[in-house]
Amino acid sequence: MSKKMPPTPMLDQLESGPWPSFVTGLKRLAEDGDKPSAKIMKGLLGQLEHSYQTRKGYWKGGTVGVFGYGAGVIARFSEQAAQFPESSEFHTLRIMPAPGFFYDTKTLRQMCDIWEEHGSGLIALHGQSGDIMFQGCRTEQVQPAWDKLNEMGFDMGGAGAGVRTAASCVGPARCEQACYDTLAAHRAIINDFTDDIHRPSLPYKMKFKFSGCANDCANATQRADVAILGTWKDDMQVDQDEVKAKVKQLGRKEFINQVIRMCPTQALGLNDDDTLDVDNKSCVRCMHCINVCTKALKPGKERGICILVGGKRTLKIGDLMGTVLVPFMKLETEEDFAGLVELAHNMLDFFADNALEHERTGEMIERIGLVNYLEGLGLELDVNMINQPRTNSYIRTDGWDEEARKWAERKNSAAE
Amino acid sequence: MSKKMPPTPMLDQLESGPWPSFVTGLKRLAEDGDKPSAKIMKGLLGQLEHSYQTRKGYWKGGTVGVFGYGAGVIARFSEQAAQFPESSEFHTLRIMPAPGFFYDTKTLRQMCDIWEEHGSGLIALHGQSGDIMFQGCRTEQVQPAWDKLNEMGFDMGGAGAGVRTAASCVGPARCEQACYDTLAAHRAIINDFTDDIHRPSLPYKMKFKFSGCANDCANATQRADVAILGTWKDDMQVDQDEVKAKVKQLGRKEFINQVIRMCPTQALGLNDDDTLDVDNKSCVRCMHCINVCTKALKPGKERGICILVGGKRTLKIGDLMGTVLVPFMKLETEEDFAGLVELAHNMLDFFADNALEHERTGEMIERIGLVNYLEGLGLELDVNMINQPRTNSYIRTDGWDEEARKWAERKNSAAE
Amino acid sequence: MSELRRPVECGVPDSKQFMHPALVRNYGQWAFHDRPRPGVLRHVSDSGEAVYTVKAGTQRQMDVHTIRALCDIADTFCDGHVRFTVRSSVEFMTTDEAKVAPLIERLEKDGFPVGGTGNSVGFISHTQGWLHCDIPGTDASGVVKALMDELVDEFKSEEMPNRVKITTSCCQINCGGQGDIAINVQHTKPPVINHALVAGVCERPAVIARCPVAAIRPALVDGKPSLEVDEKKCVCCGACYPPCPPMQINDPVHSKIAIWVGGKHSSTRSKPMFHKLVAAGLPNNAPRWPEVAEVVKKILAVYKADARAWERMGEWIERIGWPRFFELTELPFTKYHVDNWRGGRANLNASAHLHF
Amino acid sequence: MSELRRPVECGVPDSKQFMHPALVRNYGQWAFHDRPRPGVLRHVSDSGEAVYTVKAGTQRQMDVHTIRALCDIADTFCDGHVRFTVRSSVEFMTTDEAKVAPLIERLEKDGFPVGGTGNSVGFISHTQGWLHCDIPGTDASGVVKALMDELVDEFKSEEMPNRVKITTSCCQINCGGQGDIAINVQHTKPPVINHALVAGVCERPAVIARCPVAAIRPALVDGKPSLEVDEKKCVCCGACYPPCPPMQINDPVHSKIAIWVGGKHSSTRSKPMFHKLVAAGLPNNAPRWPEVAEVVKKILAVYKADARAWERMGEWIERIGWPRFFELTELPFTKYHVDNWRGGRANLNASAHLHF
Repeated sequence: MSKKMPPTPMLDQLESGPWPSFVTGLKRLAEDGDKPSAKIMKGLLGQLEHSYQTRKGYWKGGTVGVFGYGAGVIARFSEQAAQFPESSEFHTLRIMPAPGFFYDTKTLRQMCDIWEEHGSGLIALHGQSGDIMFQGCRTEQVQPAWDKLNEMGFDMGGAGAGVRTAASCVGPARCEQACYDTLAAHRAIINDFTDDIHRPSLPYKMKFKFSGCANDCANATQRADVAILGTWKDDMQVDQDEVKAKVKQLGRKEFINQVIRMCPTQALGLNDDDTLDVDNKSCVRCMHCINVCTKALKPGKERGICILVGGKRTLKIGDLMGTVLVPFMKLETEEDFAGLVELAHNMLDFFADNALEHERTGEMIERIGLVNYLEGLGLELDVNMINQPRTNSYIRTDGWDEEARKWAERKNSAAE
Repeated sequence: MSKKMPPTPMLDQLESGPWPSFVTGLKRLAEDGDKPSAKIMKGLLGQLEHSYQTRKGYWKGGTVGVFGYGAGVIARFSEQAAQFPESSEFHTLRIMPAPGFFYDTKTLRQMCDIWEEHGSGLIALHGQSGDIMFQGCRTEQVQPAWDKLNEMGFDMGGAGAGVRTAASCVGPARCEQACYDTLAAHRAIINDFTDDIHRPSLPYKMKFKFSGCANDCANATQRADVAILGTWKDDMQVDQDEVKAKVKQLGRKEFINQVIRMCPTQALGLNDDDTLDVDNKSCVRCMHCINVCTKALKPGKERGICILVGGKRTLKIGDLMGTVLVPFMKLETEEDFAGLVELAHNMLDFFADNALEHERTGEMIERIGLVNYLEGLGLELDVNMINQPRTNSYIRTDGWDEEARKWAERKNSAAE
Repeated sequence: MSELRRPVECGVPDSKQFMHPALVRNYGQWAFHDRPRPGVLRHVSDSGEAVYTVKAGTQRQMDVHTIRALCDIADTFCDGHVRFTVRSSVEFMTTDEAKVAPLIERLEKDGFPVGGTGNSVGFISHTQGWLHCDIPGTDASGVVKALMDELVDEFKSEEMPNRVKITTSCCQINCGGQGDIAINVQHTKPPVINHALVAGVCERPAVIARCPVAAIRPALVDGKPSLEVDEKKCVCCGACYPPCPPMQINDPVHSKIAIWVGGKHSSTRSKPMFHKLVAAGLPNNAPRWPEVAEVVKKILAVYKADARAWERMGEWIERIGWPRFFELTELPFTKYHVDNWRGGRANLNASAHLHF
Repeated sequence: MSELRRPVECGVPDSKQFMHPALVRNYGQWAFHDRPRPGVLRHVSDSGEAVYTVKAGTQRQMDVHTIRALCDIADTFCDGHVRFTVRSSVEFMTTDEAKVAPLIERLEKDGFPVGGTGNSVGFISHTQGWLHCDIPGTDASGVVKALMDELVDEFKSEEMPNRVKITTSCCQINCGGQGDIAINVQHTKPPVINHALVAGVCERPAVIARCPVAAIRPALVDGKPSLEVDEKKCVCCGACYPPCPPMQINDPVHSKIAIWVGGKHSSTRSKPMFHKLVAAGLPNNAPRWPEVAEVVKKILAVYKADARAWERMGEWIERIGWPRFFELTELPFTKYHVDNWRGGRANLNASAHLHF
């Protein structure tokens, strides 16, 4: 062994307890014979222990990349390089997994081998961004590691002011509630944006996330500029015999409490014969009753997506949730998918042309107003975009008749 | 008759139909022999018809008052005086009615006689402000009319940048739901503010309104700077036999729909024996179930008031609803009433000292923040003041420990 | 001239001196109430005594003859006592159940519709309008008379899902307050300025300060100090007009009527709600405003048919969703409905809650 | 040096090549699911075939040995297929019910707690912290390990009212997103500026533009161009630090931990909710953050005891009211909880809805 293990009295306290310990993993790597990863990890453990002692971080960014791409490697140089020279460079490669985070073991083992050879042996599955995070790589190893991962059929994820790696729920692969093919949509969009992922030139980042229903298991609503959620347009499917069985199982009072009373729009009633009275016109497709009664209730059959736009985290104007941009759109045929990809490109182009530096889509819409954004995209106004109409009269309405005429025309042409 | 009736073809169209017609009333006055009111009304009808023809108003304000007071007369001078000289001056006297708008006929008849002698004979019962509006008085008649009304025991209402006339619901005079004596509170406050009503010197107006429960029949929440609403602190009163009778009357499904399902905080459950399961800790005293089941349910016995502050109409930052300033306060003893009056004076003084010109209390709080307002009044923070705690992290919390200590002290001293 | 009389600063009188004796007797001792029929309330006290209240509509702006007619009725049936409601209805109280039917008959005969109780359409609260206001865009009294003629059956019955409070306001200041339906003036063109008068009549800095969108600036016009309006910024709210009458905002053609729905002051069930814009651009069509009446009646008809028991207008719409509201009322939905100020994001739909 | 290899810009691979064959067979054909026991899901397809999923926790930041151990298990029980969830749990799927029990036994034996399904406390999503981030105020991995040690029983059972999603973020940017409970750094002192470095490292106009309260202005310090902070305006958010590392915001003592509750991304029942501040000023007490753990455990215990079936944290609090939340958790309520920016009025209680 070329170097001694650094003392880590504080980190060692994170080795006890029932939950798997990342510290134990780091130490396992550091103690793994003469492998290059062992050397890096000794330095890393030393610096991390130092951080725990001083309660400060010591990484600085920088510019490290691979040939042909302008993003995807997160450079980390240590401010404590003198003290911990082995981990003075500790870059991360962001690699995009298959949608839904599916793996076979052959692939995973191959990734492990590559990372043991070229990196620290530490892999996060997955980063908050949805990437496989190959963490801890010296600058000269970045290109060879990347070459091997790319040859396996994987591509680099996004970073900086470009399109970012996406995430999606398990979707139709293993969920009866998925209202569209989240995995296919994810792949269709991301693989059409590889240029904007690898060569970022936007005002700021742009994220897509995909969830199959309103349960939003991919956390798209607040964590993506463009959240694509499954929904349906017709009546939900009810198996009244299974409803009766559920009423029997929970008891009448509890069924009222857990199902009837919790419907956010009072769309449910309990008939005296223990069947369900559904007012589909009041239903907002929130999934609650379907979640509680998985056998009895299901989304309707006319399924598709709704698109929310503008979700983001705190900087610069505070957290924003996405808001409805497209209330419903079928996503079944190749044309449907092409339409979605085209819309995504329009959104990206408008963002590129109109956002200020370091401004997210949600902030841009907040600044210019939803109506201008819609006009820019050539999308039509829909009542589902609002919680409620305006409550203040500070608006100039001298184009009212013209706008009313447009609405009537749309309604008539839709009726035809 | 000294002058002919003006032709009023447009106004005449408002004489038909089943609803009582103000036009018929105006014409009745105008045609009433040689009374001074008849003359004024002929002019008024002419000008009003002109307004209907041209779709424009023709009144200008000005300064007209009574000896000793700085407000209470709304001056109106006609821009069409040349055409309609009889009604060239058409001032209004605002007179405050008894709280709850109670009258005996002797009083009303006396008012009619006075107004027939000194004014136009037109009286609005009541203005949006809560005043009796004696409309249509020539300048020289204002003082004699006022002298007589004042001698009857009535006082002038507010106008301009002062305390305004108040309004209250029927209260304990005829409502089992009134949680405090709205009429007594109204009188206690208003009669302590007569100076600020009659000699306005505030940044802008200040209104008090009084409703006995959350139904807010006096429309206080948005229409008063200070809304005083009845509420209760203990459990609501339930007569389970009357509940059963109501379940029987409505049917079980409808009872669930109309009562259980409509509770805004799901505080109600229906037991299998048709009695009501009330979770008083979740109840927000909204009155819905009590309104539906007037015999079965009643407010609790530990009654008092909550105070909302800051309601106002559109100018200058848009409509505002009042927000909670005092979640609960008893209002039974003389000391309780004195405490309320003192608080009202503190609110007025803070407003007088801190509001900008033409700024209402709600706008001032919006500008300085609720916490500063509380500190200015020496009121303590309460969780019922908020819908929810802050959702953004843009706050400097370096006094946290000190504030936490204060809270703990208050809790401990409350527990003692 | 004799010396002027000094006022007695007496404040408001004690209500009990005017109150029906049965109310004084049972003050604060009420047990429950019910409604035997539309227009009639029965309050029962802990002592068992019952008081019947008969409620009727008035024109609010009353000539003395109308008031005396009401007094005659009160003297005949109610021992000379009478009360008005916040919405200008009149209430007659008696302990004698036998008097209720004749009292109703007399009121109806004398032209006062009996109703306004329970889940009815109440009398429309309204502002002064051309009759007395110095800044009115329309005549609220006229609009209200025209509408109540059409809605009187809903005043006299209790067939609405919940009570309906309608308000009118003659300008955008919204003196009428929040309503299930609010009928307000909405200006659509910037003020027309009489520059010759501005300097003499208006305190210019105060006028500039009133503008909610900072569209007014000082200007020299024909050598005189005046004000000018940035017409691109101006939202035509009319806030500058009261402090500066030479900035004429009212216009026979361009001052329109807008309809707002779903406001309420009460905290019953849902928290208080602001009313929301649903229709604008309606002509200020005196003397009977038929276009306004048509929209109001349509909204009421749909509400009556579709809402559930106890849902106020705004609550009903929240349940069925705004898409369905516009579908059922056949009103156009336009960009003007979308709140476009920075804080207006709160009115956007930040969820997958959708209505189809 | 040989020529550099040009990348194959392949995007994301097709998931189906990695998926368990039973999932491929029944893709989009699922009929329903249930949960036979905590940690196990059963999905039944229209064809009647059932797939069992066993879910286990990991440390997310995994050494290759851990990943290989998971692969060994997948090879033994699941034909070499495995899946990760958004929250870094690992899922093993099989059609053979008989394999479920031995699979669970093996996972537990190898140190991977089985759970995270249904109404449990899921694994805590977290950010990079001192291990890899360039702006961290704390070490999320450590906080999460310390907390999961304490919460593992709630991960392994389904005894919560609804699922609990906890997030951590190492700075105020809130990379962890909205959570039922969010554990985030909250700075309490303005940045300490190394004026000697600013000109060389920072693009000053960009830094000034990042400040949400306009508290940063250009300055000359010791003759060098630098930046200064108006400490009265500064909200200590740290937004200036990423674009300008010489504006050091992290501080061993004054960078505190705050706890937020009631956030959710889903539109299930209620619309998506932001999390709300409930506690701050907690020390950044590595390596096990006991003060943070104490508050989180207290909140969870109260939620578990008091909330009703299916109420998410934020929904429960909305029902019982914030007064009761602070009462039950015994957390102090301070002026810092009150939103004090101009639009913050939306967070005030504009109603007579009160909780006692």
